[in-house]
Amino acid sequence: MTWLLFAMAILLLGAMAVLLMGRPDRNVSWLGAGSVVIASVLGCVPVVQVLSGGSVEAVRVPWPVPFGEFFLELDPLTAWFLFPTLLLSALSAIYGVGYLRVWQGRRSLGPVWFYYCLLVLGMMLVLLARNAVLFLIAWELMALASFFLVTFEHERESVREAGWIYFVATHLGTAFLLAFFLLLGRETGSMDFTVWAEKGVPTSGPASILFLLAVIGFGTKAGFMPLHVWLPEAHPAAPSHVSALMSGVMIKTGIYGLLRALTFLGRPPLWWGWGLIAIGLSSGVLGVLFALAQHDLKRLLAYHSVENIGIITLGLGAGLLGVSTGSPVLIVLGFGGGLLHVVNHALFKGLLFLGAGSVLHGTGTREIDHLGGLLKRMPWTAATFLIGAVAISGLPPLNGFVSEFLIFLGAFKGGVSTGGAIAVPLFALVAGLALIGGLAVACFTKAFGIVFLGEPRSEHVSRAHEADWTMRLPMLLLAAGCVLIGLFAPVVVGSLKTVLESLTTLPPAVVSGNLAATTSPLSFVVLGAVIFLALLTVLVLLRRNLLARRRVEADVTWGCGYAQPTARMQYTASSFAQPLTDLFGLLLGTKKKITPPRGIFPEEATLKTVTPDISSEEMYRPIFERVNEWLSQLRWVQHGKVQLYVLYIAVTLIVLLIWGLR
Amino acid sequence: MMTNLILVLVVLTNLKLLGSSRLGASIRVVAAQGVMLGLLPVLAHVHELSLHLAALAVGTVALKGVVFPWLLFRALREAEVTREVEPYVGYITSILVGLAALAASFWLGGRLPVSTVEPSSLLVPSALFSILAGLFLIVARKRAVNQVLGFLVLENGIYTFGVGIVAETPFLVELGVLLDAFVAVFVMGIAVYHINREFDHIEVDRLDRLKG
Amino acid sequence: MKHEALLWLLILVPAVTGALALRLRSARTILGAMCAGVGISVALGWYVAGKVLLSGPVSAGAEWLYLDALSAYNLVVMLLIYGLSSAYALVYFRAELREGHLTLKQARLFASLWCGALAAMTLVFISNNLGIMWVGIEATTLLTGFLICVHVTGESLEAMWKYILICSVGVAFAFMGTLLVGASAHGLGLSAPEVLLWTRLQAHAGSLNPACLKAAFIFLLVGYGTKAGLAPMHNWLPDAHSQAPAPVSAIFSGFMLNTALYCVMRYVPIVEAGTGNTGWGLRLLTGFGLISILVAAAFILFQHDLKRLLAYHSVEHIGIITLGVGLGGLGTFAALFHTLNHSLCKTLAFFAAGRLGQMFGTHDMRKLAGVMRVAPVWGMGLFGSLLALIGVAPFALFMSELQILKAAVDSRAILALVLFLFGAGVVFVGALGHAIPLAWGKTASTVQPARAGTLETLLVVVPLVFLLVLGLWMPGPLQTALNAAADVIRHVSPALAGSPGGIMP
Amino acid sequence: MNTLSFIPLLLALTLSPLLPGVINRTKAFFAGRHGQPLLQTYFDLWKLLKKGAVYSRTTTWIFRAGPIIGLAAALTAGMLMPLGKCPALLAFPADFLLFAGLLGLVRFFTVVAALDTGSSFEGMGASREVFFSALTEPALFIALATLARQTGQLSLSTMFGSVSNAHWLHSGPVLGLVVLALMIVLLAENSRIPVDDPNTHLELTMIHEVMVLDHSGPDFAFILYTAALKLWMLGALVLGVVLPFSSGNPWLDLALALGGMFGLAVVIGVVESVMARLRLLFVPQLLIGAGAVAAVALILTLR
Repeated sequence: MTWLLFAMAILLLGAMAVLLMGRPDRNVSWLGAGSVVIASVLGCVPVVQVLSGGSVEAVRVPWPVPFGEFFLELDPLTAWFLFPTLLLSALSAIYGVGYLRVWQGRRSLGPVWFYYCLLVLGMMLVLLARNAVLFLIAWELMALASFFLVTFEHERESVREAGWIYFVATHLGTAFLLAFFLLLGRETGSMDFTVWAEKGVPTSGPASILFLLAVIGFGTKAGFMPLHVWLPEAHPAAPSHVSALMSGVMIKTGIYGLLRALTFLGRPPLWWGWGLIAIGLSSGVLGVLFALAQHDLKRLLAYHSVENIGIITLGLGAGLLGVSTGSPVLIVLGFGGGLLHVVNHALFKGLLFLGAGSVLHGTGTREIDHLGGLLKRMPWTAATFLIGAVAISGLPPLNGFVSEFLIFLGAFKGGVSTGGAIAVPLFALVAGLALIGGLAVACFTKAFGIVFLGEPRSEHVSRAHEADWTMRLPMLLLAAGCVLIGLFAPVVVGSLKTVLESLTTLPPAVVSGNLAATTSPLSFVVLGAVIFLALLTVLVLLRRNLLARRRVEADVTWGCGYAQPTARMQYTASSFAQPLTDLFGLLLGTKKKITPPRGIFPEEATLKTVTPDISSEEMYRPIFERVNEWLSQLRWVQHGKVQLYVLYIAVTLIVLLIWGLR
Repeated sequence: MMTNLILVLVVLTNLKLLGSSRLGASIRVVAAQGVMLGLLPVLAHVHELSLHLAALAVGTVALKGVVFPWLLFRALREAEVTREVEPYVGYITSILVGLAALAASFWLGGRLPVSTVEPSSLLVPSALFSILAGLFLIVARKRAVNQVLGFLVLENGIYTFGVGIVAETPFLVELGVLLDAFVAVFVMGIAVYHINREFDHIEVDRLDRLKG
Repeated sequence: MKHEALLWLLILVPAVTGALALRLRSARTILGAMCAGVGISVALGWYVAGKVLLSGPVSAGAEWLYLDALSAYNLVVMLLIYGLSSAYALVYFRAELREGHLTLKQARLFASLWCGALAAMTLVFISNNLGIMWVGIEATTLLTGFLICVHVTGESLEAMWKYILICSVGVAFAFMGTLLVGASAHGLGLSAPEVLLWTRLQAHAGSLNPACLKAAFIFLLVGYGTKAGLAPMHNWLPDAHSQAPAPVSAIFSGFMLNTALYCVMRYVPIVEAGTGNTGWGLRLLTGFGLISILVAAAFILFQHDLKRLLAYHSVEHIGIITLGVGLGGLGTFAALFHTLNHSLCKTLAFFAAGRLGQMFGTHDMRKLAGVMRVAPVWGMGLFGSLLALIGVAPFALFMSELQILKAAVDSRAILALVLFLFGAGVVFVGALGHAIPLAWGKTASTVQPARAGTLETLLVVVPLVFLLVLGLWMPGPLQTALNAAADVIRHVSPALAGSPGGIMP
Repeated sequence: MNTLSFIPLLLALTLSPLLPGVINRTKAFFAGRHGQPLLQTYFDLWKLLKKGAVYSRTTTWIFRAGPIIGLAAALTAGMLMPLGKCPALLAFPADFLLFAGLLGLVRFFTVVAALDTGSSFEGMGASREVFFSALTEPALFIALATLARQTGQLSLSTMFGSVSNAHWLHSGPVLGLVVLALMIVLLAENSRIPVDDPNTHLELTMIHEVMVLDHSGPDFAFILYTAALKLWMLGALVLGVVLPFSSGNPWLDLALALGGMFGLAVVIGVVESVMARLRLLFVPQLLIGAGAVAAVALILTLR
């Protein structure tokens, strides 16, 4: 734990230092990034220690704040979430050095790095805190820091708007958490997580209310479907390395919180599992559908975060069903799959956001339909982005496939043997996950294909240049991570053992038994992957030999006889996704603005599509408007006539007198 | 005996105020009311008449009977107004409301178990009635002067209550109260004067620029 | 004996300074003298209050003057605010002198009234006699009345008129209540000088006449509540706050409201004991608190004038404090803590609003935008204080509100919890919507950036740091002080004494 | 794994190009033509492997990688697919997940390779490909789920191994529905009529064919072979459900399975001869229908 305390101290010092240092920005960046990297390295030591079965003593320091205690503990669950957090924080920090260079001189970079360090610190504290007050403070610190990071480019109206939405969403979420923690505190007479975990809530107690509060509160941060509105706003607005951090790990603190909360709430009734699966399905399917309809690259990725949170939630839901029916298979595979996907998503979503960042950095636009042919100009970014895309589509041999494999396997194993009440949701999960997979492939073939392949669609591309090494290195490492987890799946899954033991109350033997039942097929999967790669090399060589002695020419793309194909003729992101968006048009409510070609020699024809977020349009806007109207009724109270003001006082007095003396 | 007589008179003066539109008349009525109330403590404790009671009576009469009217008349002269412009509530209605308020104050007075020094069933109700009447004046009239008057009536009501019930109210407190009342009216007078000079009218309902 | 002298001095020093101010010849010297006088009384007051908080109540003048933990705590906060505001007044009026907006006459008026108000408020805190306490409040009202229109304009006059009229009426009710309290003590054989002494009444609280006491409390709550700005008696407040010069607004919402609320708190234990500890009075307080929060929320949502926005924030926070007291137990503790936090935060906000208003020449938030660029220091002050006001951690206000919420949950007042969270949520949505453009919006080209001097920077940084520190760390002394003060309100009745509000066991 | 389990792979590798031939001959027979030789696909492959290649200047390494990755994935998938009662080379719980994943990989790279050319036609084909496959995926999984539920097995080999007459007798309709769903999946995945018409040459209507317009030489050979393998494997998938009975002798079973496979090819041929290609608008309905059919089957098993 001393390591972690050191890490946090370094973060704090780094934050202060960058704030005080001011110019020159170059050194500021290095100072900020450096402190984050060092902190992460230090932090990883105990994390690895715990994940490999060791244990780290907790820190309990009295903290003179009512009901507060500076109580940090590193149990396997925390460690599991802390690892990707530290990793991605460090990599994004390195990336940030290069990414922020554009602003040097135009803007003091001190604050950015200050808030970046605070954000990392906040996330660490959230994961480590074992006292409700400390947790809440850390939670709010995290929100505040990320708010200031999101509003980095606050000259832009849209960014300010996004900042507002983000902060409002996260704060309203916190309101539910306040209720959650305080109610728990009342039920148990303590604000101490360990006490809560031991005592739990008597089933007579308001367990279900607490569950709902936790789902709403933490779900807002995680981005469950109806509560996700802030993601597609905040992620595009934030600087890309921050988007990577937020989408990669910050939203996972919501998942962490939900898991933590579940450990307090005792044996769950069946409907909790159903609820989580329902949430997972809606988030997953709708998330990927909305992503499909976007043509802003970062917005698209943001919606994919919603989708992946959905997948994780599906895992948790399956696990929860397992808990309430006492089926270890479901528990291990469900929670295991969910947890593994947390890490995987951190890797490939981080990677993809960094890639999107380099594209933005190089071309100055996030509009997919203005890009194209970038692969030639930014080969590294393209290659890594491709790996990320394959991984997030859940295709072998990369890591995305592994976690989804676990969840699928769990669902199948559970569904084959159990009764309808369990089997139905599980098979719904299977179908949904399959659909999600198919749509994800559609979405990322689009994203990668339109952005990096084909011919440039606008002059933005001509300016494009490959990112410098500070930006390439993190992407390469993350891509490597995706491949490695794919190839060493059994090992990684094995390392879930300690986590699952601490999370669930299952005896170690059961956990390891069920994990073994998973790792054996996984080893086959890996075998398959190896064979695949072997065949790949063989075929490459074969092709080389075949073509070696023959004529290989280059020409224009075959336009089916059309002599002058132009870049404008290419398929765009919108047209690529059009069949699917039309099919699901009812859900998406895509708005089209068309000027169709007219006459024999049409001058111009345009198509403009916007897909506003359904829940913010259909749900929040109406609610806010209703509340507005309702409250604005009160405004006549303050009409400026002093006589009536006095009248209020008189009436209040008389009414109270009559009430009091009746 | 005398007490009751005075109290009845107070009630009647209140009703008169509710009914009258001429500001000058209202000021005189309030002055009269002030004088009567000034005498009230003396009459209430004829037997143990003490120095501080006497002093208090003198002070009260001087203030409520002389100084306040003078201040208000000055304000009137500044503003060159003599009558209330059409009020929110007409005079007949006002009197009816007044009677209702009287009933209400009797009810409340009944519920309020205070043992008066000089037992009089009228004391508490009439005090409450003055308070309500004062409030009503403030709410229902438009001229600033009328609001000052309303405030004075309200003060009178509380004063009635004070002298009638807590005979032992420390002298210092009484003094402070009187002083405050004086300053209040003084301040209001100045305010009226300023308002008149700034807007050349003293109709409060037209002071509604600040809202929302 | 020594304390007696000090207590008297507490009132005399500002009074004398005020009188002196009327004699001086130049505006600068006047302001200087004013600050000196305030400084002295701050020193005195803190010394005495410290003594009290460490070693029990002191009384003087045949018990007419009395200082216990509750009043001492309030006195400390009040003097802190007054000190800051006086320093700020220098900054603020120096700017006005430069533009020649401030005549000698106005300066004299301001200084004397400023000191007079200080004397009056001090009187409120140190008087044991409820009548004198009332006199103090009334005096405050009348003295501050003129402060609103140091610059005589149509609006300021209108605001002053409303303020004077409404508050006089309200305070008159408060006096009625005071009398009724006295009446309820009838037949306890208390002699004339004793009958309105808080200590005496509190000693006999159990045997007071309940019906009388209830009526009394209603009158007091409505009366002092008017002065404290509880809805629906708050209507004077936005006008007065928006029209008064910034230092005055700071004092108004920084501590004058709390002074009135303090008077109500004084009566809470008596009433509770008198009505048999049924929580009758507390329910009233809770109700007023919640109504104030909701009403304020509605108006914050649609506000365009910065100072009015802040005024409505005051209504909200006074409501929160009242709610806390109404919840009792931990709530009382938290409410007192919140008093300090809110006062600090709100004064800072008004400081910033005032200076920025001078720079932009308006308080209309549709024109007043992008302050972070124009004036980084004051901009930070405004944005920071606004964030703190809407309950963003790790500022201290988050902490106190958290404890009040806890009090609500622990006493199973779920409705209060829900309404509070709803109100706070609306406030957050609305106020943040104002704050972001304020901080970063598009600035009109006419405004030229202004550098902030050391004093100004200090005036911004000190409160902010203070709030941050208090949010993350509550010093032991403060905690004991708060507990002592809270116990004054709640110790009488076991029904009130909830969890100690100390560190968790 | 015994030597026997290599057989399905070997058969797939060697005989899969025969299937298109069989289909074409059937169609030719219906059309009353003589038709192309049975081994046409082999000839094509041979010819293409000997040719050089023409690449568009637009294209990048992705375009060249597409066919290779596709073939590699298809070959790997071949190891997972049993033939009738004869287990696959690699059989493990939920191996069908890997199988589906690999097919997905094939699709992914076919599509990006198509987009690499920047041709609007290929873009269109790619768009339709992902569109339809996104819809077939759930159908496939629900069908497999039903099978798993029916047989209580989680590996393709064991599933097919344990499908018996008893199953057909006991819950024939369920299996029938599953077969139907899988059949539609097969037709869609291999872009046959009624979803797509492999031998039309009107680009606007094509899906798979149009995606590979620019490929030539060995690359195209790889693609053809991949397609043939895909057809074979999905055929085997259907076959596994259809063939319930196992004589004790594995070789006999294999022969039977082979017969079945070519029978299936004939059936496909018949379907292609008697049906017209659906309008693109109706394809989604067909595929969702397949999903619905599978779902019905699942519900029937669950009740």
